[in-house]
Amino acid sequence: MRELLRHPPGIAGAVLLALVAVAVLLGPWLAPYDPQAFHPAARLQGPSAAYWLGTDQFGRDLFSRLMHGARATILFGLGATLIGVAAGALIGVTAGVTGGWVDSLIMRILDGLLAVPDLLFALLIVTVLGGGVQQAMLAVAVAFTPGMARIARAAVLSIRTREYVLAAIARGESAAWIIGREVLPNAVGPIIVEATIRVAFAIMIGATLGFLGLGAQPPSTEWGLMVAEARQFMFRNPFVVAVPGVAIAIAAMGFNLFGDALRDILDPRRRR
Amino acid sequence: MIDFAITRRGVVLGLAAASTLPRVALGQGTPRRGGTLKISHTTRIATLNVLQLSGPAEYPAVDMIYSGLTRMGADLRPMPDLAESWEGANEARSFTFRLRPGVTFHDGAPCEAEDVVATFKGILDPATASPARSVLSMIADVVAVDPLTVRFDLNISYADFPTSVGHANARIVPRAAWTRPIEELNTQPNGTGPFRVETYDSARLLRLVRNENYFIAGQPYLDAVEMYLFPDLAAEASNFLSGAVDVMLEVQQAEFARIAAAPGVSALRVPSGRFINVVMRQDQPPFDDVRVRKALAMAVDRQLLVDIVLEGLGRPAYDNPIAPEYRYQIETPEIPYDPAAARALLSEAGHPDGLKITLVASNRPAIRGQVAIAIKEMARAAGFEIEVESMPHDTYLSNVWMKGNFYMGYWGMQPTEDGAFTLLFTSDAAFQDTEWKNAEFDALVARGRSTLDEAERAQLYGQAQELILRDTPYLIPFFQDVLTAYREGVVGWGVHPLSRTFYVEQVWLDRA
Amino acid sequence: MTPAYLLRRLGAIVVVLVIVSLTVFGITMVLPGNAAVMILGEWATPEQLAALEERLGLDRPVWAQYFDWVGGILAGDWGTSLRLQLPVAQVVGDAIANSALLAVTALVAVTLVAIPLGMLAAIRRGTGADLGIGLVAYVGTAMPEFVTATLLLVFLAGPSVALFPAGGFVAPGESVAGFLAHVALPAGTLALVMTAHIARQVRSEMTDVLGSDYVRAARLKGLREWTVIRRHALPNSLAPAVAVISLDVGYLLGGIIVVEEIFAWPGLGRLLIYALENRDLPVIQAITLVLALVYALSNLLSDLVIAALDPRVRYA
Amino acid sequence: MAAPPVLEVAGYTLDYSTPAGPVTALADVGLAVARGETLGLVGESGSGKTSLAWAVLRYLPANAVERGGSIRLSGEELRTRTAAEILEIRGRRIAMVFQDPSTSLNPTIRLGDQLAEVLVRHRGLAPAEARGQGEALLARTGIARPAEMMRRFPHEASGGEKQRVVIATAFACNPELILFDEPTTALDILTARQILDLFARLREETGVAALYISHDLGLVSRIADRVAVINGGRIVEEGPVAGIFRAPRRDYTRALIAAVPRPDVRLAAPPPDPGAAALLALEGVSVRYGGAAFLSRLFGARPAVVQGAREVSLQVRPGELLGVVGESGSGKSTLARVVAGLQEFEGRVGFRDRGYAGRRAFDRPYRRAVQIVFQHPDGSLNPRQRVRDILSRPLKLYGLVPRARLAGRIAELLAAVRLPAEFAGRFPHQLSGGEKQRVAIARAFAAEPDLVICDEVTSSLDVSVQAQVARLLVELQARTGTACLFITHDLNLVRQLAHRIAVMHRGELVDLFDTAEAETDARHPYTRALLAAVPVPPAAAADPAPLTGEPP
Repeated sequence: MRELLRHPPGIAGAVLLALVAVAVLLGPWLAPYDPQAFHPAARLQGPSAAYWLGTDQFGRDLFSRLMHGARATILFGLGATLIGVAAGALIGVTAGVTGGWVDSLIMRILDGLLAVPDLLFALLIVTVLGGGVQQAMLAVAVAFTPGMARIARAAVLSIRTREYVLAAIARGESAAWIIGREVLPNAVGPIIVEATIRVAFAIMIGATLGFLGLGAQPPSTEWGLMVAEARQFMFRNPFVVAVPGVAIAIAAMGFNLFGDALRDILDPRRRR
Repeated sequence: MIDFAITRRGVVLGLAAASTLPRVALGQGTPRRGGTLKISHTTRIATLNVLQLSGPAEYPAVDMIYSGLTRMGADLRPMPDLAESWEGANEARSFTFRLRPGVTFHDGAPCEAEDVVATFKGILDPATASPARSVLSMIADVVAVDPLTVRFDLNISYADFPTSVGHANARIVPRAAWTRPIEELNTQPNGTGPFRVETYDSARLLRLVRNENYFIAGQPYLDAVEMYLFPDLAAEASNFLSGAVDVMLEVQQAEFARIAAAPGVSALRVPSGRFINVVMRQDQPPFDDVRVRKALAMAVDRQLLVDIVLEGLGRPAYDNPIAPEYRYQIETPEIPYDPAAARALLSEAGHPDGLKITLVASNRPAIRGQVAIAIKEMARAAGFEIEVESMPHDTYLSNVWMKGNFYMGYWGMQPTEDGAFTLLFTSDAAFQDTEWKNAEFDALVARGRSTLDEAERAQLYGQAQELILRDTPYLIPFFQDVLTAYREGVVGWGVHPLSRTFYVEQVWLDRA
Repeated sequence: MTPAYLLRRLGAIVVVLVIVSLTVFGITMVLPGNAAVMILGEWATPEQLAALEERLGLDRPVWAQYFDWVGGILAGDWGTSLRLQLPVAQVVGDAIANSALLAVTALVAVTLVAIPLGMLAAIRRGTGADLGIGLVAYVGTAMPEFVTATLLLVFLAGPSVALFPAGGFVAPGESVAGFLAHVALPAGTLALVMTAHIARQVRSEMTDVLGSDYVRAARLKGLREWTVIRRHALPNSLAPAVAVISLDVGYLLGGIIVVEEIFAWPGLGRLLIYALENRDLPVIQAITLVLALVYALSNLLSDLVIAALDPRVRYA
Repeated sequence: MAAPPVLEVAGYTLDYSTPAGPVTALADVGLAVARGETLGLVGESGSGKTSLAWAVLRYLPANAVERGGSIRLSGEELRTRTAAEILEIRGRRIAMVFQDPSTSLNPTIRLGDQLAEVLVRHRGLAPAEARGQGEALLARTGIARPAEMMRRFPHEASGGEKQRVVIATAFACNPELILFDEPTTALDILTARQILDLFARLREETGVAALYISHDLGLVSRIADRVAVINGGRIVEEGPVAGIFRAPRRDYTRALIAAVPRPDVRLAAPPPDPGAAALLALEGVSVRYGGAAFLSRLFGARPAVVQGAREVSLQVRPGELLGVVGESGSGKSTLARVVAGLQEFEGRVGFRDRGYAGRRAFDRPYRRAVQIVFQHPDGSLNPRQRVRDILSRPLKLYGLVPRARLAGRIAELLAAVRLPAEFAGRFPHQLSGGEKQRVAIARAFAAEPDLVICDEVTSSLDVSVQAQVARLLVELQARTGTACLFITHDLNLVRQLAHRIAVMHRGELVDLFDTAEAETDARHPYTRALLAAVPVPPAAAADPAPLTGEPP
């Protein structure tokens, strides 16, 4: 953590994430208005003292909507990634540890699934599940699973040949102990790095699904949906698109920068 | 003046003067020949099979390619098309249509009574899956009296039959089409309309060129019409404003003011009976109690809805499906926004602490969700705690539509009162989704459709509307205008409240 | 590179496609609603639905539909689009060609822009140029395509500017200038995100290469910096760049979905959305298979290119 | 007036600025190399020896701060030269030979082009001409078919061939000064020896001045005229080779000399009872690597089988230290993996009175009795476990110590490897390389084994640490009576420690002998070649005859 603060992109990432975290944790209390309340007299206004970031087509306060939407947006990304990582790690570690034909079979299937682009995969699944936030989250998680499984497997394989693991094998340790105590604690590094960066992707895919009408649904304040709903009005008040658009970019950038910094710090080869 | 003066003779007659066809917005000056009209639209022209299609952009396409026996005019009266004239007999149980002589299909084959008979028989075959079938189900038989005369025998008296045969899906296809797989019509339409297909790429472009043999001499004026698909609304508007196309088939409310204000552009607003309806299922609580429905009706600020959802481009409606554009609309009392009274009524109906309920909306078109959200906000003051659940259209269609107890419907305008009533309100309505079934209402509608006397009809349909207003089967907050836009130099472009007929053959380009 | 190796790789691609076909078919089989409902929309009656379902073959058992489908594909018959009532091969074929034009343009643009930018950033490491490129790269990767596309639409195709058409498609055969004007914004949107990503990767690879022993050795031979970069650093960072680009093809194939929708580009992505909305299963299946095949082939191609660039890599 | 020295460094001080403040890399360094002379610069890692090379080449990182002093090339001050002038000097007047030819050559450029480009750059030759010259230069370095070598890529040449190309490149422009940065450490024993001979010959022929940087005092003593010992950025001692060895003036130098393994200084534990039954007996042990995955086979890939070990038979007696030597790829580590139960094998491993026919046959008692210590101190300890956890694991696993005595036993183990007891609470990254290796050794001995396998345990360590670890090992062995399979490439070290030595070559056991009989005629020719190739410090053994050609 201390190293992170000596890493300029890491600091930038941490600052952006801190902003996002404040919105997620305190958003509803920071919002001056009910995010759904109409103000018919103040439609599509620019920023003002009353409406800090302006208002949308119904005169809803953009800042309040942004604050309330942070949870839906960020938790979507975190949730989807978490599920995807958990499932992927389980599959990947199983493949990496088991080896042999199980590994071959799992890897072939993963190769197949990886050949389908993430967004397309998520689209297919979300259409099966029916649109909606939970469905979209699950879809993104499923779409992430093969990639995460591969990374988890690679991490396990690289650790499996480390000498301390060999020492444990030579010592006659049980498989469970070797996996649980020697391999996994050291494999989490790359998995966490990848997961952090994937949160950014998840947020963006979630926003895209919202844009396509398959993710969050009105009147949700999810940021991607805010952009999608507001696109018609962007010529009348650019803030309706810019505010949630920038918010998405900030969140995604925060996770990207933070993840890259984590990678640099965890990877001794990239250290100075 | 809208009247059918001919009822005195007990028959309904059409007029045969093509040159006197009323225009939605007739241009000035002498029509000039030539030029290509470019139209942009947002929904795909997935098929050109006139018997089956139902897409908003498909209607103008087939209106240019095909002709029907009659064609809807701006005043909701059937206009002669392939039929020069018609007359009803036997208390409107039999109609005889006289065809124009010498009309040919685009492939050169003559268009005669046999083609008409084959077309209508095909539509009545369930295998064809034509949306026109339910509208024409009163047909008992159709016979070719001679090559230019067709007679329809009906099961019931049906005064509006000349309107019914003008249904957008009931255009005449050649009899030869039925001897081949009917799918050929999807991509190779063969009609008698003013334009014929030159290029058809459903992903991008439909290009139509002038039918030199069109039965109205001198028309169409345009050499060609091109319809461009722009799935993204924002891109479509930008494209139109940049001058790349001449006509934007449909303009979104959100864009209307901006487009209207743009230089060199005219935006057109046509009042229509198109409406959003809140479906309240009445065979189960809470909407089995009319007071709950009335309370909700009072809890909606209709003018505000028109202002913020329609951007003012519509008119408040007060739960009467019959818009002023129909012939027999009765005086409909305004329902003022009165949350206090609504709350009281709700309380009286057994919900003193308010009512918590989920309102479902599909995301296509977006206006469904917008109205739902607005209603939620407005009705809160009246004690309605509404949760809005929006969902993708397909999910809505398979899970909610015709099944749910509280959801957003969206309907286009119908050509006749009978069409509107039998669509949603009669006990055997095609989309009876409220379980509001009223024998008295059914009887009134049945009598109305067989009644030729104008005043008597007006009275019957008036009573039917009174029943609707009494029971509020649906909450109908507003009528939505039909919006379109065209560039300077396009003369004669207009849209119809039903958005089914477009009269593009009369459009011409006034530019150097 | 031996023929046996190529054969093996192609064999692996077949395995991948079988897995994809099973997955996609499984997914499409459990899609809610069906094409008949979507085609007839809200104006359908139950008997119309039943008639249409029968006509579309949707009432047959799942396994029969799968084997019909696979058998058909092997025989060159991809089935008929439920919604468009056209042969899938024709519908998808047209779309593939259009998407390929868009994707290739975007890829070429990315290659021409991202690689030099990444290298510049690596060479001028720590300078303003590096920081600027890095910042743009981070912002670029943090914007969903629909936001980028919207911004481009507003700023470059809005009525006041109208530098480019706001969407649409002109085949290069009709007019090269028209094609370029229409492809600029969609390809630019795709390229922006990819450029950001690839420039970052190239910078990182190039930085590694510039810090390598052999580059140091080259410098200590007294070679001029430009020679060092051109002869020693550049070729070695190209191979990883190619690998990154090929991975990004996967992204690109996803990106076209949104971009084509926004810019009215008649390609696979828009067809896919249309097919998904309308439950047009044969089209969904075909598009997914095609995209998977393209992705797999692009990986193979990139391996071949890398082998050509790097003498160490020899596949047997 | 005498010509100035080719290289003269005087009062040179260099700092690196770091976030934690400046760190001094070189302090008041002064040295000189005359024409035709070789100066050996000896120091351990971090001593500043490489920084000096970069300073001479004017190739300093951005955070380097020169605090003063001068660096002169044939009397010209280099520090004041512009970047453009330095470019003209590098490669032409000062050349460098790097440690590892496999990384210092560009993998994507043909060897000939990499050699020729320096001629094109500095001698202004046309490329074709330069290639012709390059061939001649390669021929001079003893490459048999230079024209063919010119066309090869680095990965198509052996390590020795690549280093010859690097050397030919360095000599290409007849420089005044060549810097050698450990040019043989990455090479095998025999190859290294040939490269050293080549260096000696070329120096004779060209009269170039050379600064030879190495951590290996023994090696430097053989090739340098004078030696400078650097420690902590300072030259602690400088003088002629013989003088430094005979009469080192500084403690540091003395320690360094003492740490150089010398076969005549025996460190071995008491010899085992020659009549005792074998503790470990390998009988016809073979290992094959490779084999294609199922799917690859399906699509026609032929399994590429590599022989890791072929029919190896040998025995280790209780308390014995058996050295196993060989070059990389000889199969010595494969052997270690077999005995440690990490590698599937064919044949039979006998241990005490039991026989094991495969990896999976090894049981818990065997695994306890046979422990392994690995080469890399960084890799052999789990970075997420404290020393306490690492050491307690074997104790718990084999139930050697009651739970209540765990802490005490860990302290004992730490004491046995001369580490303070408080190290128990540390994580591996808080330890130095030598300390980590001690922990690894302690972990092995914690199991109270009968046999410890040491796989190159000293080769990643600095010289002085190497010696300490080796001594510690022998001491523990003597104390516990544990046998040891000691795998190394360092012949001098193994001759100090081992009772018997096994020599492996290309997967086969070619020789096995008592250490005392190392230099008798009964040795296998390969053994003799290896022994001949190893510099034995200092001039204790007669300078062996140079070898020519590639190893057999």
